[in-house]
Amino acid sequence: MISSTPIAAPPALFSADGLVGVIFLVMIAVTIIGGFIACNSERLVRAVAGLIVCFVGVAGLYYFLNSPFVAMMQVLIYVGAVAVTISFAIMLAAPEEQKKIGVSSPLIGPFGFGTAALIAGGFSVLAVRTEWPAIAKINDGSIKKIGIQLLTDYSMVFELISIVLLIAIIGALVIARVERKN
Amino acid sequence: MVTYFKDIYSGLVSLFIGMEVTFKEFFKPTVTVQYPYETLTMTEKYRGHVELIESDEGKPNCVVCGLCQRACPSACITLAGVKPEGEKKKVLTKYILDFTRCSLCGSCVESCNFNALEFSKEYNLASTRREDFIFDLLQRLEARNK
Amino acid sequence: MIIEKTKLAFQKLLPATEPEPPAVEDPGEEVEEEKGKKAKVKKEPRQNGVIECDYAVHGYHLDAQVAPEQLIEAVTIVDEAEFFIESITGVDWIKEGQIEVVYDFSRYDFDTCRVVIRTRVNRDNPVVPTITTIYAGANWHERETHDFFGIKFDGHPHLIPLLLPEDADFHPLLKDFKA
Amino acid sequence: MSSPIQLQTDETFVLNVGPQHPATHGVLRVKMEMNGEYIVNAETVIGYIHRMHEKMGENKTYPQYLMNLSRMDYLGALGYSHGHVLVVEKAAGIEVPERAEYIRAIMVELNRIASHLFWFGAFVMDLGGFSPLMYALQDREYILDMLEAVTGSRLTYCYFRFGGLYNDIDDDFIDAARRFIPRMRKSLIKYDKLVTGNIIFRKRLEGNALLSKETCRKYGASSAVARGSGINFDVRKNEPYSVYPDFDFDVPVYHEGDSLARYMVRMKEMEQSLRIIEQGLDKLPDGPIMPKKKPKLIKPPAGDYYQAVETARGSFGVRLVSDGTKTPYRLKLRSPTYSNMHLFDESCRGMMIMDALAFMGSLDLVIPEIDR
Amino acid sequence: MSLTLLNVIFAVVVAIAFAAANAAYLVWAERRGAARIQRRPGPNINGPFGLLQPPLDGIKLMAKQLIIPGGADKVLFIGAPVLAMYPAIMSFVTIPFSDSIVAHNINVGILMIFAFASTGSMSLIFAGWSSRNKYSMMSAVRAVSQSVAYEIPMLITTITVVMIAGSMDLMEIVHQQSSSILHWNIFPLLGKSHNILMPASFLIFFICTLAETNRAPFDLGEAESELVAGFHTEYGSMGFGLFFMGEYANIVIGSCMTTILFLGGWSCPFGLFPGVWWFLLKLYLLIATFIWIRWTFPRTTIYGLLNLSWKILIPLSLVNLLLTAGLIKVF
Amino acid sequence: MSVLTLYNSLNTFLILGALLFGMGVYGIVTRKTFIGMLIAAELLLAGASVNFMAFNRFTAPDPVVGQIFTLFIMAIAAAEAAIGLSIVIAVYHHYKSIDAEDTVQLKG
Repeated sequence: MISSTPIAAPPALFSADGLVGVIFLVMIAVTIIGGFIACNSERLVRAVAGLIVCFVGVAGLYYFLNSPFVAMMQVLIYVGAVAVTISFAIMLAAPEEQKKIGVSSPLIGPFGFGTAALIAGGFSVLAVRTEWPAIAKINDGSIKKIGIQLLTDYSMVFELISIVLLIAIIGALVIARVERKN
Repeated sequence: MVTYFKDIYSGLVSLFIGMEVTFKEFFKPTVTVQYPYETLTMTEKYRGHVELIESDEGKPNCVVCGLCQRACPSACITLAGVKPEGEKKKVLTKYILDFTRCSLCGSCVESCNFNALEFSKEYNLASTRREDFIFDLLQRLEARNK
Repeated sequence: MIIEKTKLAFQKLLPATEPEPPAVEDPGEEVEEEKGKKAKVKKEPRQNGVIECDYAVHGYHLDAQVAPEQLIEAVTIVDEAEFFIESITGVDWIKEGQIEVVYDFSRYDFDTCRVVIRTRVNRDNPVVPTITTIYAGANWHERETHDFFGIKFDGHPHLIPLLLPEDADFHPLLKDFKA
Repeated sequence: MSSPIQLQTDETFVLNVGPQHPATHGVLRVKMEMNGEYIVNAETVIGYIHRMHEKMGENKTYPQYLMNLSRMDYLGALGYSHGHVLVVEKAAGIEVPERAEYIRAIMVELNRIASHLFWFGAFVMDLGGFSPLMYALQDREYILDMLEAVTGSRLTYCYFRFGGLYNDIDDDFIDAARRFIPRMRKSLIKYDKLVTGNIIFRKRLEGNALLSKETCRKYGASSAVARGSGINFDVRKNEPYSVYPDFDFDVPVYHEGDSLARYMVRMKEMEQSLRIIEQGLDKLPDGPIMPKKKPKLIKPPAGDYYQAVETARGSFGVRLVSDGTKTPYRLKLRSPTYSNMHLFDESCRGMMIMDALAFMGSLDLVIPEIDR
Repeated sequence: MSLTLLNVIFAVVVAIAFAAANAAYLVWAERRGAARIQRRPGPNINGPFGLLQPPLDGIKLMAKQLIIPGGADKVLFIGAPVLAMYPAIMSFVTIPFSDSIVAHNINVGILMIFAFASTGSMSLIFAGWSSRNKYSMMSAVRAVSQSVAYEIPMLITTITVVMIAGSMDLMEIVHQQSSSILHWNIFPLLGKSHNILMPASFLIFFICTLAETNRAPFDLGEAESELVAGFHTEYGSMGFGLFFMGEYANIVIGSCMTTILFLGGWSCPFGLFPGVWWFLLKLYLLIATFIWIRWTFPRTTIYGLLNLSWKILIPLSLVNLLLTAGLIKVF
Repeated sequence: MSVLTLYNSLNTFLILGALLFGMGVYGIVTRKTFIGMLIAAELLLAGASVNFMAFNRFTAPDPVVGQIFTLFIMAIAAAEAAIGLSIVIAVYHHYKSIDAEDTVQLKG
């Protein structure tokens, strides 16, 4: 696992630690490229592909954040379930070659970009400027601890998750149900 | 509820019975023939394309009566003969079988009253050229005699 | 017996031909008379009417010739008697300048009865009414007959070439068709 | 009644099954208008290998045309030849020796089993099981070997002649046939275990493509399609021809009308065919295989003749219109699959494509026989 | 951290090699097995017992041109076969073949395998969608509904094993079964698995594995009698080859999981010489069963398949889960 | 601080989270179809999750809470996707379009 003590000297590129750093950089690149595709590509299916790439990258980030469990859950839920659902919906609902160019205002692109840049930049500046205090850990955050906490201190969250999912399933069924003629 | 489990059970059993059958077959010897490496001999009555029958003197039995030509439904036989001076019978000079059109029905052999035609036992005829299947039966007869 | 019943129904449909001698025949004599009768038929075209034929010779029991306008009624008779459709075909009688459309019907029953309904139309303008409204299965048979003989089935829902190429405008089974 | 496929709407799309498609066993094309997996409308397009057999019949003499009939259906050729020779014999008044008739019946039944075996294999292969095809082909090869030894060819036999047969059968054949019967019975039990009892197979076919008696009648369906819908119709029983009245056999009839019923009918039919072969071998009389007096040139008297026979695929009819010359004036071939296939357009509506193709498989299609 | 990650990189390379070799030779085994069942010899010309057939096939596939149909989405069309292969390779990283042969044993190994297995269906969707072929599209829709439907009972049954073992660590699960054949999870009453329902769990898991790997009788995605070749109808050359390899690699993963979860991993049934040999033996026996099943049964229908999942497997696995939980609590 | 040790710095993750969030916002604003918006919303959520996980790793005393929150977000995202997409399909059945602008007549 990732050691929490900061490494004093920067590692050489071809040392073991250096390679770990390279892999982290790859993960960042994967995340950003994936996100870029997801919000920019014209075809929705490609956007889903971008989303998958992005989420695999995010899962990698989680792995670097000492949490393989959440990383795997990320892949399982987002790639295995959400992305599949979205692409399923695209196949069901989106007619091929559905492109209506120029319907919306031409300003929407720059405006969107401006807003996004402002928000992202603001957050980044805020993050860099703030001094985040490090507090000593009281446990190791292992999956066992997650399980115990989830069923004791955070049982409310657990219950909420189950209720939300149940409602979502039923709601989805009710909304999308189409009576088959004949 | 009972039928639900009964269905599952009987379904599973039927699957295992099927698997037993294929399992037994697995250990039985193979039945196929590895074609280019092994071949079968054709049965006696196998109807291949026709060949001329020769008489004892090595001449074809054919008397150029043309019955086979007329009997052929796809008109794939052309034959010609000459009548040499002083002979009773005609002598065959040309017997062409256009195998590209032949449907191996055997009408020619059946129509022949002079025991001049027989079926060959050749079955793996293949070529990329059409001309290869225009057989000159007289030539083939000579080739066989060599 | 279904033969009698069907025959009666046909006779009701074709009353005009009823009194004529060939309509009712003694099956026993027919075998001997076969050859002579055929020769006769050739000379003078057969009148509309129903004949009971010898099954052993011809392979069918009833032979009804109707006018094209009576066709629907005739087919309704066999439909009500629960016949199934065997086939529809044509015969080109080029010498007489006519095309005959032949409908074969039979029964699933052990009370066997094969009925042939024929109708003759002019060769120049062969039009008969469709029976697809009665027998859905006549659809392809009629399309096929249209392909081969150029007979138009009036009211057919989808009369395009079935067996011949889509753009075929020839009718190969006409006697004057030379490939 | 099939109607032309209209332009597709937003909801539906047109799927072309064939002319080259693994499910169609030949060049058959079905234009299907689909709504997702469901078929809204279907139009069968046939005729890709149409050869105009009927015109050939008008241009050739009777013996010349004889081999054409065995090329109509490459799986059950003998049945079709049988119909043709019977109608010509009937028209020309040729007597057939009894031995020839018996041999004909035996051969036709063997051919029927061969055809059904191939159908069985192909049908199960349509449903995704491949091994039964191979087992079926093994048994079929046995039959083909027997037939080849007698007729000289494996598929397009042209074995029957007007008035008799091309070859007499010998003791080898009789021995082989006698050995074949128990072997085939054992195989049928194997197929029962492997396929018929299989839960996946049954679930797929039970209730699939229900055909009513009325539909069968309106379309003129025959063979297992009709018998699977509770119609007791078999030309061998209803209009006995040849020596079939001498045999004791049953016509399997199932009343469910689904694909499983059609399947069961054919499987039981094989057993009945075995019975016929057994009896035929027992009763086989001695004697010639060709009639003593046979006209040199076959010229049936002018007239209209019809003969129906039960082939492997159903009631096959030949209508011969003779004008007294050596060639037929008109020769109509009523092919059974033509009528059986015609059902498909109407009946497959609203079905899922998997079920429709299982249904198509259960119809036992041989495309050259539809297209003629 | 650093060493394990290097280990992982090394393991990925080995996994690719292992998956490729397995895929190639499983094709051979499948063809030979099918041939034996059907009483044919199968590929037997190239090399002894036709053993050179797979590499020759590979060369043939690689030499062919990859034809991209007009109107296809090129990026996805090329990307889909790659996506088909990678979950299998990723999964190999965490599978322990024996005490020492494991690339990187993470404590949520089961989860990792399921996570990557669940991404496999994306490749089918992309392949189906990008080929611009109606058959491919229908196949993709089928494949997705199938994999979604069977993931659920599969996960639920796996949870029963996880409950008994008390761990998601694959090593740990095997260690708990290693004393003798009677301690294997499939056999009830002894060891840690008090659960008499374990054979049922095994059966459900096995059926789900069949369905998840798109194997007959659940190979609806490529139902060749109606959808021609399903999602890979338009693929030739190595695109097809990768799909093929992906399919077989998935089978290997599925069998590995079954071996680890139920059949005691690398432990010997008699307590003798535990090692990777036993693992491979069990693995290939399971794969042989896969092949055997494929050549025995016809294909199910899409609704039959979904009915089996939703009406039989999911209720049964839920009941199984509850009873197992109860049994663990009681004993 | 080398570029190779970025993974040990909280700021890296925070900036990444912000970037993902920004992409999400951009996507939601510019996308015209419901599905596109949904994809962008997933990006938003991912950005938030990355932040949670980063704080969980670097600053929080109890490293379980962040993970539980991330799991919660995942569940919400899955539910959102399910509901959102079923709405999309229902809307598509009604309007034959998944464009947001085509469905302005959608009233309460």
